[in-house]
Amino acid sequence: MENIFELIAFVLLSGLVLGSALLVVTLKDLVHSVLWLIVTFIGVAGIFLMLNADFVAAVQVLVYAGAVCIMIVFGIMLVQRQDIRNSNPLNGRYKIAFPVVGGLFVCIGLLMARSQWIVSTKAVPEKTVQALSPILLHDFTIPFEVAAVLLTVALTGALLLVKEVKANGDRS
Amino acid sequence: MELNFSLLMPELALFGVGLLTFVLGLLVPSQSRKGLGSIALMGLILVLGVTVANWSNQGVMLNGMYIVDRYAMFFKILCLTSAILVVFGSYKYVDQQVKNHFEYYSTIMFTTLGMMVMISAGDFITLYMGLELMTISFVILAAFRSTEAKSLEAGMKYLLLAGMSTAVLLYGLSLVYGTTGTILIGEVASKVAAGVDSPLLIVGLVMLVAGLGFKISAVPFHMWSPDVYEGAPTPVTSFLAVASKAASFAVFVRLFIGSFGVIQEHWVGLIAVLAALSMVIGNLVAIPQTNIKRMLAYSSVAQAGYIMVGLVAVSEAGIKGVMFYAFLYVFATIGAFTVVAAVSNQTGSDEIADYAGLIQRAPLAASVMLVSLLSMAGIPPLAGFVGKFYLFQTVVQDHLWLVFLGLIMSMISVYYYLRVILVIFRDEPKDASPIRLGGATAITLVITMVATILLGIYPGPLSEMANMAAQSFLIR
Amino acid sequence: MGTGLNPSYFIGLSAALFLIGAFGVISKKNAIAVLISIELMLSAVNINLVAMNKFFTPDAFFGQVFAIFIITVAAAEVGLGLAIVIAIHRKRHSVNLDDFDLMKW
Amino acid sequence: MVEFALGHAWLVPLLPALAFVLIVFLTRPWPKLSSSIAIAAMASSFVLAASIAYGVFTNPHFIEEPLVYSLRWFGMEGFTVNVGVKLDPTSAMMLFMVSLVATLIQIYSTGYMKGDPQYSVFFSYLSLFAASMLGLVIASNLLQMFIMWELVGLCSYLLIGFYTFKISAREAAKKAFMTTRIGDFGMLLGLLFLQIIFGTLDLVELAQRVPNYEQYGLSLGLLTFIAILVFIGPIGKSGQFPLHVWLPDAMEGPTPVSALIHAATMVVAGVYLVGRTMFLFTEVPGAMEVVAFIGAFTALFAATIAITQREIKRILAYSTVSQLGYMMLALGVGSLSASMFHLWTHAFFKALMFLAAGSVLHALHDKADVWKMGGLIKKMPITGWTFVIGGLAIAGIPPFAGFWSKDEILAVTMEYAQHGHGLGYVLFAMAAFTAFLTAFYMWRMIFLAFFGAEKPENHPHESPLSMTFPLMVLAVFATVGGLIGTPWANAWGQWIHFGHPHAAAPAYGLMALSVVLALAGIGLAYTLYCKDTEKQRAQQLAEKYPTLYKISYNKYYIDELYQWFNQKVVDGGAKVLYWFDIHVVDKFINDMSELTGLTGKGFRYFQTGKLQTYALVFFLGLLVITVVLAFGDPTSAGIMGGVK
Amino acid sequence: MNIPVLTLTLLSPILAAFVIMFIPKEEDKLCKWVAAAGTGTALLLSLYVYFGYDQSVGGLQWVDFGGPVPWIRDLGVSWYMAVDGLSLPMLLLTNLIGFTAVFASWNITLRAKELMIYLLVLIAGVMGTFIAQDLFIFLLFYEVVVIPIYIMVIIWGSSKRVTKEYAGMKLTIYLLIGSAFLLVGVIAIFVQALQITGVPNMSFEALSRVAFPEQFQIYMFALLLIGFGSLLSMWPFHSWSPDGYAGAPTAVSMIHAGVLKKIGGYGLIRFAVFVLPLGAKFWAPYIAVLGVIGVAYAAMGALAQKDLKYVVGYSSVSHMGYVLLGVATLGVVGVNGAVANMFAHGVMAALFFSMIGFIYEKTHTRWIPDLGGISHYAPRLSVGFMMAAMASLGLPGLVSFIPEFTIFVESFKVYGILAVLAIAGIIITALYVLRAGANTLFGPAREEYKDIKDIRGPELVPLVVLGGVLVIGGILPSLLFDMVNSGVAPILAHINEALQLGGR
Repeated sequence: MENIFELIAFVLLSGLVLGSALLVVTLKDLVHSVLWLIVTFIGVAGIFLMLNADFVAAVQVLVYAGAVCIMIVFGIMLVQRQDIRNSNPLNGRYKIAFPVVGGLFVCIGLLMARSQWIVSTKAVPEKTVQALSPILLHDFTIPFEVAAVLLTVALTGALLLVKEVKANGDRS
Repeated sequence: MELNFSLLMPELALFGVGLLTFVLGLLVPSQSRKGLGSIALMGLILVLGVTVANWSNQGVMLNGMYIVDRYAMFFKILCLTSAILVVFGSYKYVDQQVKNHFEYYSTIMFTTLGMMVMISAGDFITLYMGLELMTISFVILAAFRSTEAKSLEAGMKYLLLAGMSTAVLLYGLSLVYGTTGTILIGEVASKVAAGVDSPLLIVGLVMLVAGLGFKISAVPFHMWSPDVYEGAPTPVTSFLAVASKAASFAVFVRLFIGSFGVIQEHWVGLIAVLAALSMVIGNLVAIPQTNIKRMLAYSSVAQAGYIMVGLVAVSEAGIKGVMFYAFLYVFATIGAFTVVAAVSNQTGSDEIADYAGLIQRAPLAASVMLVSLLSMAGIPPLAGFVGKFYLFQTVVQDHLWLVFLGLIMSMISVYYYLRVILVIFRDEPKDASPIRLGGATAITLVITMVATILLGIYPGPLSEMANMAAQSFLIR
Repeated sequence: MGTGLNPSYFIGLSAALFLIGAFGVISKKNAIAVLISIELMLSAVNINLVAMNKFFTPDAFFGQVFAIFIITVAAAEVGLGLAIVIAIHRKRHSVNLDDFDLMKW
Repeated sequence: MVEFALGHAWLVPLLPALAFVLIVFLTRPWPKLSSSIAIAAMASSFVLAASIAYGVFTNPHFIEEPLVYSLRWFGMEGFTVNVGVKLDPTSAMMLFMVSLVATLIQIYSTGYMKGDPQYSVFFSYLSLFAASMLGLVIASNLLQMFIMWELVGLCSYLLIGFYTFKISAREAAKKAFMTTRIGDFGMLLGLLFLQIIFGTLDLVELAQRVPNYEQYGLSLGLLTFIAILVFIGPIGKSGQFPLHVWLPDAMEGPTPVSALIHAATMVVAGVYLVGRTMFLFTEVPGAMEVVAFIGAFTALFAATIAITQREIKRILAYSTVSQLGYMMLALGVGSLSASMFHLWTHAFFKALMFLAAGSVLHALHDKADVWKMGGLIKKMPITGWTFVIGGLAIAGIPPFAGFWSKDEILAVTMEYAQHGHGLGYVLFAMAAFTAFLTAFYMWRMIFLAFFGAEKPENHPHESPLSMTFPLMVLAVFATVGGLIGTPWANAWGQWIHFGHPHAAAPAYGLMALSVVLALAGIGLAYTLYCKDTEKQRAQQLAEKYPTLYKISYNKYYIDELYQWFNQKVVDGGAKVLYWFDIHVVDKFINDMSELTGLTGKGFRYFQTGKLQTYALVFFLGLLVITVVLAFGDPTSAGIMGGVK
Repeated sequence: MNIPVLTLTLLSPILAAFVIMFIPKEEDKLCKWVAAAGTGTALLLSLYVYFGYDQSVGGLQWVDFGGPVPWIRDLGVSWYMAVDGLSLPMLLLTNLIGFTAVFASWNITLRAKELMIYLLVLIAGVMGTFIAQDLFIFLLFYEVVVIPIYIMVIIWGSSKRVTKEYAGMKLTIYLLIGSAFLLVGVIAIFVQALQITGVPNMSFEALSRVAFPEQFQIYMFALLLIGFGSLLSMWPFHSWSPDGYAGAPTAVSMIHAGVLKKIGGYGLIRFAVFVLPLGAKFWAPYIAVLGVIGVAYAAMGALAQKDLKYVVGYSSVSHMGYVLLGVATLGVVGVNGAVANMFAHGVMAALFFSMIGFIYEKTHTRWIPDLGGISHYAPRLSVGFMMAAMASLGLPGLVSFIPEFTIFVESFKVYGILAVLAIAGIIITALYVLRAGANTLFGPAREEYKDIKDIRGPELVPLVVLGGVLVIGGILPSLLFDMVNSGVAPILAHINEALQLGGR
């Protein structure tokens, strides 16, 4: 029974994700595509939930649908002074790009169809967060620390670049 | 299971000094930041010392997530050496060309940290984090002269393309993870050996090749490199050309020979073809270049092709060849780029035509350029020749055609190197004013030149080192 | 057997999303749009990872952890990207990637 | 002294060589000193040669077993060369003759070359020339002989081209060298054959091995071929028929050189070589016939040219060619002694005539055309009369030297014919007719130059003693030199012969015939060129048979033929090949590099600078690789099947 | 013999170069004298070695440090400097020409300091190839010479039919691509040997003792032949040679035509033939054919030239044809001839080029029709020129005749009619050489050259030294031949033995 529900849920969610994603890459208006991007991310979060990865889903919603998109919107506001209507056109390459990605999709699809899966029978423990935290903080200490460094570097780097430009702007 | 800090010493030390320079950069007022470079240099040398001291201190920690073997050590030493040379050789350039460079040195150190992490990463996550740290820092470094349109453009290109390629790499990793059910490189090896062999694994492999091929700038994933090399500040370019390439090769070898060695028949052909393409296209396109940085960029594409030859021979000898070549490539490339930096620092130009009469303006720089270029071309008795010998010797029996192509191409490459030499040696300088290198740069140049010649005439010790490293790699 | 859905569904989905993103990367003029497309690709990867995690290593959370790391890094990357976009826009008064070809050939 | 000389025969060539070195490196600035050194060296080697000759001709066993001593020159497994000395009557005679003539000519040159800026150089060349000729004479080994042979060629090149400022001299020298070089090529092949088949080039060993050539797996035909190859060398050197062209042009050199080259040394080298290798030729009658015929033909051919030439030295040159033909003929019919005898006599009278001609030119300031001379004998008696003696000798009037030798040749030819060689009679006829022609053109020249009316514009004067003294000496030899070979007491034949000594009863008929022929020739010349002072008849004859006259005067257009061949064929071919080299071989290389460069340029423009193009290429590459690996690559079949 | 004489010989030019580096560039005379001293020392040392070599014993002698010094262990490379009868003449030749080349470039004042440095490096490099008994070291020296040559050509060269840049680039790239083939062969041979014997060893002896399979030998020999052949300007790989020599400055032409080419022949004998006898056996006829074509073709080419340097350039191609023919006989006499001919041609070509260099210096042209009557103003120069000319047309009494003759003897025995074609080459050679010589030196004295100076002082050194060698070698060939034979005989013995083994 629940298989059916899951299937329906999956179809709806994936339809949502893919549809919005398509809109993201096709719409002419940048702000609109950002909005649709949020929708996509939420859909993805839904998928995560289906795959009972609630913590990841949460992070997805918070970081992506929240922070990232806000950042992007700010960014857009900073750079898009002129008409927002036609801020996000396609360039000439999509004529070639489409067959290429289509071809890749076909390839992957074919190969996937030919591969059979040995699905493990175990179920995912319910309390993912409790399970995740020790792993993150113990097994993956090194990546964790690295992530910290990375964030610092990225942050200061971003600051540097922007600040530099401001100084530059003042000069000019 | 537990963290073994003695194994982590180099990384920790680097992290420490990186942080130190970073903080100092923030605190010290901008007019008195001259000393920062020297501090960074001291720090790096210290880290190098630590690393060398830990040469025989091997081990695996966190059940295989972090591998510290001589192989990793070798590449770490390589990266640190190049970092030192870059920092030391570019004092003057940084002072004059890079505005508020307080973050410059710390970023270079963090880049190096990222490399070291990815070199000895034992699982995909660590690998990815190290790679990403390296990439992000390089984006910043490339865009560092943010008053220069070119520099910004280089940063932009590197950021977007690197992000894309990383996504592809990740997709590949995810597929490998899916098909083998593990993210530990060691376990992947055993799973594959056990016969896990699904069509999607091939797609995963292809995507890994693409992602890493981007980093080592192998054709057809190389196209970013000329632009970024040209736009980025010259020391960054040399660092990018040497260290990130070497680190990526380390990962490449670890993944493909370490994990997928058993199913080599699926990818060896692919790598061979890519290597051939890189040699051909890199060398041919370098011929018409007029900007020396672009020329060197294309030649570095070709160099990547040569190094991949060592990958084609899935063997200890091949790994050894890769390591040896990567190491001597450090000196040749950094030598050349340091000269470029010094010259552009004075003349403000990277055009080959502006190197006219360099032999009279700066004999040392000219001779270093000569030696470096010829070493890249593989002319005896310079290091490049020995390196090529080691590399090609490993595939001569199975892929003779590759050896042919490689050697012919390296001889053709002499053509465009000689065009530079022609300008440097024959022409009379437009203005005869001598080019002031500055002590640090001069010393760096001498070091690189001596190393290049010495490795060519007496490669014994280094090759012994590479041997040990390669053996340690295959023990597991 | 937790679900009737087998991994293929999710892999298919992620593949589609991934390639849509790729399409965007290749064929959008606006730099920010390209950044967005890269994010699409990354979340496709995440779907993959999480699905794999569920189906193959439910007890070890490799996939999920991986996904978390990716998300983190992606955020940082976007930040940096936007910074560069802003900087270059200040310099060149354009965000159209096709305008940025000072260096070619 | 004699013992010493015999033991140190190698000194004979060495002394002049030393003189050469001395002059070149030390005494070049001081002409007198140089010339005296050269003459001293030459004279002393003449003394040595004389004593050698004495030693040889006083104990007969030299005839059968020559005195040979040699030392290893160089060698390796399977090919060793010894150089040494081979003394037998023939070489002794040659040594004597060559050194004598050379000495005289050097003395003569002191007068003739006086005041020439290159005076010392000239003497150094002369010494070197003499040295190499003497070396050739005593050589005990064909390779050694060949080397000296080439050195002689070099010296003749230098001497003919001595007046370097004259284009004509330069060309003549080149021509001489090239023509003889062609001959040497054939000879070299012959020598190689001998070396490879018989494993040695030593004359003595060859003489033992060649006769039983079957043991060396050699057919008569091949041996004949080898012999003819060897003979090509002499053809070039001794100016025999196809390769005679260089000899007349060699007149461009100073006259003493002409004398040296034409009379004594270079040209007879060929004859001498054939004489040395008689053991080879006697094995192969076919080759002998070739030699004989070429000799006879050359004799006649040159004579017919000589009758219409105008320049005094040119006439002499052609007469030389013709006389050499005689010698070859003699060899061809198998008589070494006759040929050597003629060589001996010819050396004296020809040297005499050349030197005399030289002194004439000296007097007339290099005006060479005999038609512009006349009555010189009054102003320069010694020159004139010695010249006349030479004329008598060459025409074959007894008892002058030429008569005996020429008569001997006619005799052996006739004998040859009688021994059943049909060809012999033809040869004899040719030789006889040549004798007549010789007398005619020689005396034509003499009458024109020395008798008849004097030309007012000439102011001749007798030459200094240094020049006339050699003339007189030579005149003596030209007169009495032949008496050692008279049919009644043929001492010559006893000593110098190959196989059994040739002893036939004196054939009075033949003698009579040759005398008659000679007188006829002289008479004709007298009637045409002396009796009628205006030379009407001669003109009329020339106009009567214009073609004949032209052909003869233009030497049968052979020079033109070679000219044409050289310019059109050789140079043309060279140009064609060079074009090929530049436009095919080289162009291929250049095009390859061009192509490489273009390919580079082509690929370069993929690099549009547009970031997304790169992304596109990236994914394109990804697609291609995936397709190939997953669907194209045979190794991935297992993959396609899923789990192995 | 504990003093490493050969290494010292090798080092003396390098030391001189070092000294020169610290001389201010204004002091160019001093630089030249130092260079002369360095090369002179090398010459004396090599003479000492040459006459100290015990021919009765033969084999490798003067071994430095008493034997191979391990150098790169995992490649089995060792510092193995020794000489035998094959390499000694080449070593002597190198130093003869090196020494004279310094004096031939005596009048160059443009950046003389650099010139001398490159020249010395070049000489050292060439020397190394001849005394190294280890394949790897041989290769190191084999290509080190290419770059100084390029630099010298582009700076001090002269542009005629082609620009000097083109000439230099062609020279370099051509030879390098040739050497690429060579390298492939070397690597393959090394790996194969490693597999057969199990111990890496790169010394020529060791490699020669390895029994390579016949097919392998045939393929590899082809590669080596292309490599060495292009350096030896074997037809059709010759087209770099005339242009290169025409573009190069005198010293480079001397060294390149004199010794560098000979490395090709030397390598062919020492390495290709010695290590791969079966391959040599297989390819010998083809080599002979190419050699003969080279002889005739290049001789005709030289006939069509108007530029003195082109004449000599083509003539050197043609002479190398003889060398190839000699090697192709694979017989003691022929190979002896080939080696001796390399020596002879080296001396002759060097003298030729130096004299042409002087003519060019003094008259500023090499275009034969513009020249003429030089001998009236510069007799010594003309003497040198004529000596070289006579030597190149193989005049007996000069060094080059006996070698040619020996080559003819063997090749005529082995290849018959083919050899006849080669021998016919002497006629064409005589033709073009005499033409060039006569038209340059003789003929009416010209006004425009009336104030040119004859060579004198240091300029005489090339004439005296090289001319002396020409004559001595011609009169006493055994000086050269016994030495060569002592080196060649054992090599060929080894080859024949190997051939018999391979035959069964």
